[in-house]
Amino acid sequence: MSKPQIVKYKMPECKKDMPLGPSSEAGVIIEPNAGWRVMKPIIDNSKCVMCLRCWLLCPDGVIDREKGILEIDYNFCKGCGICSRECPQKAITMVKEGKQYD
Amino acid sequence: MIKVKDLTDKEYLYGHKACPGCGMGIVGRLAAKVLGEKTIIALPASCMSTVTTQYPQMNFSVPSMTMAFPGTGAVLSGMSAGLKSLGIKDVNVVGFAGDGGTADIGIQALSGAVERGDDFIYVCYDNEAYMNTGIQRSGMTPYGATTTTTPSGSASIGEKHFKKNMFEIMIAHRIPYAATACSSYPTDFMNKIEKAKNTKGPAYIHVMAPCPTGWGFPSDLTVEIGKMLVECGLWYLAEYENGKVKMNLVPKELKPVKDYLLAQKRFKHLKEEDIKAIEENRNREWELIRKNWMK
Amino acid sequence: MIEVRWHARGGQGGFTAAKLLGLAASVFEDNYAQAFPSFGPERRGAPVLGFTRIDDKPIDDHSQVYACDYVVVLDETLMEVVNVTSGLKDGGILLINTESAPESFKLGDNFKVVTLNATDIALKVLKAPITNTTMMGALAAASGIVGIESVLSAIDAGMPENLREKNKKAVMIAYDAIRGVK
Amino acid sequence: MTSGNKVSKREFLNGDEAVAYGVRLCRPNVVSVYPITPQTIVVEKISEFVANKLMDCEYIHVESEHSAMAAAMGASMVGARAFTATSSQGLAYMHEMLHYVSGSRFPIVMMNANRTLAAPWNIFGDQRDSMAQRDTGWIQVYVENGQEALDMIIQAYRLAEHEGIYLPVMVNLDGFVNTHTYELVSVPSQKKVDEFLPAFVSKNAVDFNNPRSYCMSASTEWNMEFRQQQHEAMMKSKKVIESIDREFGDKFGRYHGGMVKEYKCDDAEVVMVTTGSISGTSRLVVDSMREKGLKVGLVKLRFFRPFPVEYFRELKSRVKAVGVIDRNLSFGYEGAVGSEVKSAMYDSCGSPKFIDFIAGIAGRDIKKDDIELMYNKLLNLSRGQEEAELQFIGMRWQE
Repeated sequence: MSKPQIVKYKMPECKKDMPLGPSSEAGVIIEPNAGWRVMKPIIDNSKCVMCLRCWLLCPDGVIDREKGILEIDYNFCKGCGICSRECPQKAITMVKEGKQYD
Repeated sequence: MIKVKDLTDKEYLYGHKACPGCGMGIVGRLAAKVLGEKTIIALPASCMSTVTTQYPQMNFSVPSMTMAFPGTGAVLSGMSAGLKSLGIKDVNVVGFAGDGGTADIGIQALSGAVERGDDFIYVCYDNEAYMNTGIQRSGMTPYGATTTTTPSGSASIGEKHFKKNMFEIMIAHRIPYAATACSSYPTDFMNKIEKAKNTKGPAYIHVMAPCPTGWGFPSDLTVEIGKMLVECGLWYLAEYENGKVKMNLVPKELKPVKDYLLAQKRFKHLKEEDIKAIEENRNREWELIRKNWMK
Repeated sequence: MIEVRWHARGGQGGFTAAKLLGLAASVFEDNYAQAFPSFGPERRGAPVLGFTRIDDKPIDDHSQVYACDYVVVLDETLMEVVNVTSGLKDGGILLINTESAPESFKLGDNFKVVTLNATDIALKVLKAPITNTTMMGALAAASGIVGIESVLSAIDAGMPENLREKNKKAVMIAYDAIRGVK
Repeated sequence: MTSGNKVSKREFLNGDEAVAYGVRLCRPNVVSVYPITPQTIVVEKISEFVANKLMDCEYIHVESEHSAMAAAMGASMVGARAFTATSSQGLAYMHEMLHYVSGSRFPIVMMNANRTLAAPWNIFGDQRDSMAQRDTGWIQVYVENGQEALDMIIQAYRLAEHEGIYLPVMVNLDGFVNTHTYELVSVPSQKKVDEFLPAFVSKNAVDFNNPRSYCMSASTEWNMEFRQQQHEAMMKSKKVIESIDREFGDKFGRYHGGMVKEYKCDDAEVVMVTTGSISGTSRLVVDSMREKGLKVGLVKLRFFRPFPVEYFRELKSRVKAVGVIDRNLSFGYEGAVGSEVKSAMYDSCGSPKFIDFIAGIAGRDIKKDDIELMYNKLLNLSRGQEEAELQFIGMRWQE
């Protein structure tokens, strides 16, 4: 998965570490959004026809297509359910977070 | 024309803190994909700046600047002028501002920048109220909507005025390119971003971004609600270039506004006559659209 | 320090004269100068003032001019509405653009009155009743506070090209006229 | 003023024009200005330079002062040297942006024509506009004539862009008295200015090889650290102000005194603190009073922020009484400079006697007689007579 990843950002430990004004490298993500989720999307790849509608409409861009099948970056999925709602094949189901599914 | 399969896998907006199902999330992410790496983003006070920038986290991976609420147009002018004076070419200078930041407090700076013809792209993502601060009405809040500053009550229908038409205000500036869009029509929106990117001078895109939190609908219905909005004719997809308006999608028959309205908590209090008034206003608007733009 | 006050109406170039005099005295001579208008919005026809200060050392004084050595009146009709001799020092000179002779002005004996029909000169040379440069030539002659060569240089440096020659001509006519009177 | 030439040129310019000449010599990339009296001549002159190819910059005709500063900020963020100018209501209108620019450390230079604020509306000079911007994080310098204005525009860029400073600088001229008064100004050659002020290479600007985010929001956990950093840069600028002024003096022959400039203070029993154009007038009064044997001195306060607290701490042991002429008023207390001077001189061992004079509001002339009166009040105070600590000078009536 080539999505941007959480980086271990070295937080300033003294005055000299501070950037010049409130500035930092673009694309720095220091924490996941996974904890926001109540429901979790599960893709049934056997039903998926790679129409990419979910990939396109995900507000968080967490669906990855690079391996030829769709994968979800659960670090950043907030569980909104748009992918499941919009899937024409009904290949994505929303399940309660915490339940074990494979 | 944008083809989904050809879009980059790179995410230039990732890990942001927007609410689940945020229409603006779709807008920002897809726009950033089309714009690419050589892009500088201006972020006035708004949901977009709040959910993407908080030292040291920055969810856009292209250069950006958070800036004052009313100044988006002027900051874009300054960036564009600075790049020109330094001989730096082929950079997209893009502002993402909300409806309040555009139609209310930012309209002066936007008007000035467009009138001057400076080279930039202005994306107004419209979620029809000040959502970032907790759903206060803006000049873009539609008639009848409950917000925290236009609550419905025994003496109030909610918002008392119809929405300001920013698209026509931009047309009045004779802007090189202006368009309306909706996050539920991603390809149409991306094509418009692509056109804006290739426009010399200012380009304005007004994109509807349904807000589950502020409008009151389940987060998985964001795309659905946006489609209902366009299908009932309370919003339309159009673009203005070379002095002409082109309608990109004209429903054969406009669906009743009632289903769209009552799918959202903010309109739940509306009575039949209120809904009728909204529908009548929609019809008047469409008469004008057909008369002026569809001959 | 020498202080000059110019009386004119908005549009008559009173402040331009004040400025050109300062330019002549500073840039073209080994002096320092200051020039400023009566501050405020410009209104055509309204009575306006211009001031010039000249000194052989840097001028630190930034307060207004309360006493002056020379007063120049570009428009005689102003004398009915403005007290042009206010603050004029004993032994100073009041220079008036008028057809009348100095004796006809009964303003007191503490200062000298010098008159010139500058409007006549301006109409003949400039084809317009703009007397600011003409009166500057007259002031140079009457006061000696600035050399005539410097005045001509200031016109070259401070006026648009198409106006220079005729203004210099008007300056010279006034300068010679006053010198003749002396 | 040809570029190859090292010779300066004597020009007869008003303060606004002197600023415009200074700006031209600094070769800004972007100028974004909105006109307002009495700053307008700056805008007009720069427009004229650009229209005649005497200046090579992008000139943005913004539609408000807020936008003037917002555009300058956008330009600075992409690496441009930016200039703007304003006055009074305009400065008030761009107030929000002043914080944005200083907080995000963009080294923008602005000229401000000091003018009073409505209501009652008035276009004439006092320093209420800029003094009210005290806490915006801008370095503020006050000049007394056109020459100092031109020189300080050049120095302002060196200071703003100095490694370790990166703060915006506001150069203040008294409205009309400075802005509209023509004086002899020595305009340095472009070559010498280029040597003094190299082209701007920002270390706080977009670089596509190292994309960064600027002017970010910072949470409660981090915000205060950025504020402290800003403050420390401002404090550090005191030394830089002095060294830049010295270097300028060596190169151009005009050293302006750094943070403050004393006049006849060595044996003075009482001193007056002034800012801007009244400093020169006051020196004349000092001279005439000295001729009468009165031991009076003058401190021209050049920088209001950073404030030369160390200087005043040292001064207090030398003098019996200190006065301040404040062309501003903080309603309900006193003048802004007076408050600062007084607090700088405070300690438990006792401070000099003090009077804050409020004068010259909304363009009211401060005459030499007024200044002499103020000095006499200070002398009275130093000799043990009673004097009110706050006094309005030049009023129609005294009640």
